[in-house]
Amino acid sequence: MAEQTEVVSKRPQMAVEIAGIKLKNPVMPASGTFGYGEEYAPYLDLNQLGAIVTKGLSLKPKAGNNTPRICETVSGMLNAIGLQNVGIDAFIADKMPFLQQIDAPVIVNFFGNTQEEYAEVAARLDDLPGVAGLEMNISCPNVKQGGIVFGTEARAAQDVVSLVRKRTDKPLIVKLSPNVTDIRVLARAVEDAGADAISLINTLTGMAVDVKTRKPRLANTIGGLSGPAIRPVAVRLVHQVVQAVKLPVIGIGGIARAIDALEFLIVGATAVQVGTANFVDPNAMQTVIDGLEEFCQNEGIADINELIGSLKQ
Amino acid sequence: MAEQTEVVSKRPQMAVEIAGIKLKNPVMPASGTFGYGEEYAPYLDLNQLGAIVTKGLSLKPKAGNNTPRICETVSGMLNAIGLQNVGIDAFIADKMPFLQQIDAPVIVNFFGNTQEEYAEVAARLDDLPGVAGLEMNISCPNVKQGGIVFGTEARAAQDVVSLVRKRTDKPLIVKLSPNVTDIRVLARAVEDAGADAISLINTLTGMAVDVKTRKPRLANTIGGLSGPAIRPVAVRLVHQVVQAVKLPVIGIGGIARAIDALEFLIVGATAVQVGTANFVDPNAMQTVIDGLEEFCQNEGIADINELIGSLKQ
Amino acid sequence: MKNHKTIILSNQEIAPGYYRMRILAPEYQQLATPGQFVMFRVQHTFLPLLRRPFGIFRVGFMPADCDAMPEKEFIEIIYKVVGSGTEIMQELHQGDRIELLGPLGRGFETGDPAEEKILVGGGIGLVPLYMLAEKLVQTSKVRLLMGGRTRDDIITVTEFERLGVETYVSTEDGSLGEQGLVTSVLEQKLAAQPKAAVFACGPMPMIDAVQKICAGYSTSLQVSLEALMACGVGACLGCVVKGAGHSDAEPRYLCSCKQGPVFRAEQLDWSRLEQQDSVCGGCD
Amino acid sequence: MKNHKTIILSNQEIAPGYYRMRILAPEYQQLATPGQFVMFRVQHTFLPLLRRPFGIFRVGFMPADCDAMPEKEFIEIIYKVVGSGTEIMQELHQGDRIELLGPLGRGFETGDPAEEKILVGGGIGLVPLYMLAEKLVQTSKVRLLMGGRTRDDIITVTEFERLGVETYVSTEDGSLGEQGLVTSVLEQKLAAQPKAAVFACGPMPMIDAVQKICAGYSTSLQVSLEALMACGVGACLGCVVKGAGHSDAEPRYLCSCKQGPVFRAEQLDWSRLEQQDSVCGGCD
Ligand SMILES: Cc1cc2nc3c(=O)[nH]c(=O)nc-3n(C[C@H](O)[C@H](O)[C@H](O)COP(=O)(O)OP(=O)(O)OC[C@H]3O[C@@H](n4cnc5c(N)ncnc54)[C@H](O)[C@@H]3O)c2cc1C
Ligand SMILES: Cc1cc2nc3c(=O)[nH]c(=O)nc-3n(C[C@H](O)[C@H](O)[C@H](O)COP(=O)(O)OP(=O)(O)OC[C@H]3O[C@@H](n4cnc5c(N)ncnc54)[C@H](O)[C@@H]3O)c2cc1C
Ligand SMILES: Cc1cc2nc3c(=O)[nH]c(=O)nc-3n(C[C@H](O)[C@H](O)[C@H](O)COP(=O)(O)O)c2cc1C
Ligand SMILES: Cc1cc2nc3c(=O)[nH]c(=O)nc-3n(C[C@H](O)[C@H](O)[C@H](O)COP(=O)(O)O)c2cc1C
Ligand code: FES
Ligand code: FES
Repeated sequence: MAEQTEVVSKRPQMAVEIAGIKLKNPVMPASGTFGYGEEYAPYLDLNQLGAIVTKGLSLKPKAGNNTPRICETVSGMLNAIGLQNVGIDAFIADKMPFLQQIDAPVIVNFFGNTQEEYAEVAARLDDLPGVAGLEMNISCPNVKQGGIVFGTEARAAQDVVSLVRKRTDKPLIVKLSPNVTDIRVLARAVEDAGADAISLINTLTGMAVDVKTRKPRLANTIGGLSGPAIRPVAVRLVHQVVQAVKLPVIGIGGIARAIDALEFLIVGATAVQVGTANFVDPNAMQTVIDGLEEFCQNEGIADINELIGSLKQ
Repeated sequence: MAEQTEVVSKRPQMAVEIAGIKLKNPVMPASGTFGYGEEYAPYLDLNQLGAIVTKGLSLKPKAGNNTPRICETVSGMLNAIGLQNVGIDAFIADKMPFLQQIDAPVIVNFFGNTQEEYAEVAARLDDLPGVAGLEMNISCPNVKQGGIVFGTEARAAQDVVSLVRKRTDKPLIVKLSPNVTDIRVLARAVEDAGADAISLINTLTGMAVDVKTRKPRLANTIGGLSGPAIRPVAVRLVHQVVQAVKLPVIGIGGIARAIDALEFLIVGATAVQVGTANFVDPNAMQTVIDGLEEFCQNEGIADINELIGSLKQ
Repeated sequence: MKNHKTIILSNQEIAPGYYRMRILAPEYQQLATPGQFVMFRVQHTFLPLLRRPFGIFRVGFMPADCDAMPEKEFIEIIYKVVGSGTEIMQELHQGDRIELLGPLGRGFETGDPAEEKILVGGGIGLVPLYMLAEKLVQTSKVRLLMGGRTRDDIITVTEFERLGVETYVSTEDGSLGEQGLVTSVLEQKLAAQPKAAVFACGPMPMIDAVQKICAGYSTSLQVSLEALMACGVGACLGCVVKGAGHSDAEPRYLCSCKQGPVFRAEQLDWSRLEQQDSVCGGCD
Repeated sequence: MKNHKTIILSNQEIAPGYYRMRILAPEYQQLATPGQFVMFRVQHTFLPLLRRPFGIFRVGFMPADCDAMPEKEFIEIIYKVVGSGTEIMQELHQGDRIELLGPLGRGFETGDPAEEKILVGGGIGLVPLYMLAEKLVQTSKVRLLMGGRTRDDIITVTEFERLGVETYVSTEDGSLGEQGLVTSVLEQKLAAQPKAAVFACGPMPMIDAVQKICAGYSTSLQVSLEALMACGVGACLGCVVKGAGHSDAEPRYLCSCKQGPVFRAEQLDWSRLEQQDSVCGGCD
């Protein structure tokens, strides 16, 4: 009994490390669902998060798509925001000062429409103080190669990641698209190109129709599906990538509760991102963090790292 | 007023035709969710259906996977039944006599582990009376080619469909897997190989973990995600295929209500299949059929074919 | 076998975490046999998506009352709150509309009236045994061996007693009846009277132990199994269990929903049944 | 700006399809300003997934009562049942636990007290105008022009009257007040008194017509817009509207949830705002 009491009362070690970035716990927001952090500051203690991940950033400000841009689906949502963002100059001037005050590593998500744009943003971020790491979103159409998406073609993915790798010494996380036949091929390509970690999944491509007007519900016709509905697909892809590469993996997709995050950790993700759930509950990440700690305590797990990759067959 | 009353009281024309098969209405079950029809006979008048689609059939009886084989997810379910079926001999002896009495076309879904097996089943079904058409499930691993899935590689898909085409004169519907980078490439490959129609989507590959036992929830680890959760992905893929090929398309994925079916018809599907929803409500297909008729009536649509492909941009 | 769109007549907590729900169910008096089950649709939305299977505890009717309400046929189910579906069920009220598919599956065979009948229930596994007891007491001596973790898991035993069933209660923590497992009670009874017929329902480890004991005395045994179910009607093949003589080369799967949930012990492959323990708690 | 886990105090149908819900809401009396809104979480599950935005109709408090219950600060919302979320909301009861994010957004600017104030409400668009009226009547003459399709869409007008607001009702079918559109009433009033300040909330075609009329008389106008929202706090960028001077080359998007929902007419690009009419009804 004495022993059990001890196990229960001792707080588990929750810190993890990914690509050299030290996180208090494995929970961070997914890019584009948490703005630049400050939007959620009234609801959540940002210092408690494993990290902060910012909205996708490009070299120039980006307008984004026409409205409607979002649409609810069964236990999920479609979005076609179109990567609207303030551009790197305004980011540095207006957003970084707030982020630099937060006691959590800041990971900047970025993208480009050409290889050069990707490389350029990475270079600009490379010597920016307060940036702990970069997350490179390769789910963007390559305007030079006729619109094929960087992240769906191994060769294109490898090339663009290699180029970025040359321009930054910051930890480089590459974020994969799930809309591919074999995710392992993509994962290996970005590993070979010098990525330090992989995050997945970005949204599943989807569409919805307003049957009264017979128009697509999104102005852009097609959008990205996110939320609890997609979680089983995300868990499967993370499972496959963990087995295919040596890099650490960040699991994303439909996480809203601690048991959701645990699925990803158990299949081998070192950390997780919470996306759409932030909209449903601005306190979702704190709930996930608390739940993970409680789970470890109840199961007698002293260090959350013991859980990572602990899947039994 | 007189005119409006007339429009409202006249019953819309609900029949559609797909690959030469005449359907009373565009609604049929999805393979594997309706057994061999007789399981649902106590709950539903089978004669009211557009068609009946049977559980995937192989040359020899197939054992299927270990249990657990199913698992509920958020607004969806995973299954790894493993294509358990009675095999073609027992199908002909035990299942066809019942099906032959039904006043609705019978479409037999089938598969093989090798090209030859596919061709063999097709040939056996070719001269079976009471079979209106064949639906060929190409989401199976090709045992000869090291397990790559026929339906994820255009070359393999084209080869196996070509071979089957030579062995049957029955209308041949090829059912596509959604787990590919570009569905249009696959759709064109099976069109070139001589398919008469395309149906999609089969299930999305997914996985779930029991965080207490740390085991996958399915004995097979990985399974197929179906149900309302996946509908936006299915609508998007059907939309893309309709634009890529000239063949008629059958839309499948998360359909439970008339408004769900309408999304698929509006993007261009000629007919739809209802899968997981049959488990939720054994009367789901009747509800969809009635709802489609009511919709046409309310919107003043005299013939449901007017709806097909009527998407506005 | 119908899908009734019907209403809840009452829904009450009868022990901590155990609820008894009465549902308007026309035709069940005529159709339902002991050991059958229903598929209960919890909500009209898609969360939870699948119906939940529950054994039929009892079929009955309320006589026409002074409010000039007509006679009402009903069934009762008893459920334990374990997950997302039953959590919602406990909040349902009289008058709430629900859907009920049933009665489904194959129930118990009553067998030779001369034989003594021993019912073995573990926790919520007691449920399908009540209707069976109602039938068996008409012709045979019936004993109920009821086990649970604590006294909170011992439900409706007095109702069995009212039928004239001799009941034996055991709990793992000794908080009610004898301390220990229900299987030790069975062992004693069979040592005295091996010519009984045993009917068991409960958690898989209990069922497994019961089978070993009955096999030792060559006592006839029927068990009611819980398998994960999507359709309940034999269409999805999600609920299969391995039948006697099953091998990977020559698989013999039995459908729990249609060929079961009650099986004669001889029908099953007991060497592999332990795996059934992996009845998964669902993802959400 | 807080996320309150709170309870419903009452929820009543006030006209066919219109409900008034009172929610325990500490701190709102101090924080909320006219024109702000809340994001209401309908269920604890993921169906519906997103929160629903509703204007704050009124902030108040119930005095401590004889049961020794403490003083309760509350807000009231008024909602029309239109889809999956509001269908569930109409079934909620006193005591049900819900979550409330708010108060959110930028509300109305009250402007010069000397000016006459004209509030234009279309159907449920009336809601955010009540708190505004409460404030404006303290210093200015206030008129309410209220329009709806039928008399069922004319709600809470007497409550405005009780504040001392002069009200004019028009319905499209003439079932209450004048027959016609609320905008023709506005036209008359402005012809007589163009120096008023107009505040409008309602369906997009109404807002659009109001803008044209006000522009004609150079009358100052503030409008409250409805946009699809996921987060309500400026993070998702789902709710944007096109600002004045917007072009594809130089886009000027404004966030409805943070920079709105109330905008001064000059802030917006009216040539493109018609598109906002495509507020999508959601997929389920
Ligand atoms: C034939 C049969 C009769 C049953 N009779 C009763 C009864 O009389 N009283 C009672 O309390 N329970 C009974 N059960 C078990 C009951 O079905 C589950 O407890 C219930 O489905 C749990 O639902 P949940 O949503 O609360 O749990 P969750 O864990 O959220 O359920 C998730 C999924 O797993 C399934 N599931 C979870 N536990 C079980 C289980 N033990 N057996 C089968 N499926 C499960 C659910 O149906 C659902 O599909 C019976 C099961 C079967 C197969
Ligand atoms: C700032 C603001 C204030 C509002 N105030 C009120 C109010 O006081 N009273 C009231 O009845 N309604 C108000 N609305 C509209 C209200 O939000 C919708 O009627 C409601 O969300 C519909 O939800 P549903 O689930 O019933 O409909 P569904 O059609 O099922 O909703 C599906 C999705 O579309 C969104 N949606 C549907 N209609 C609208 C709409 N008109 N505006 C914005 N989003 C919509 C929903 O939020 C949800 O995300 C307001 C909207 C906004 C943006
Ligand atoms: C509104 C919205 C905006 C998003 N913007 C971005 C983005 O800018 N960059 C990016 O890499 N991913 C973006 N995503 C994808 C998310 O980061 C995440 O990968 C995805 O939503 C799946 O996680 P979830 O199911 O938890 O939401 C966005 C998602 C949503 C819903
Ligand atoms: C339990 C189950 C068994 C299935 N078996 C088959 C099968 O044998 N052959 C096949 O082509 N598809 C099979 N499917 C896939 C369905 O036919 C359908 O494509 C998929 O479930 C998506 O539709 P839904 O969301 O309406 O269920 C099966 C699906 C389920 C859920
Ligand atoms: S539950 Fe579907 S076959 Fe038994
Ligand atoms: S609703 Fe998310 S930014 Fe406005």
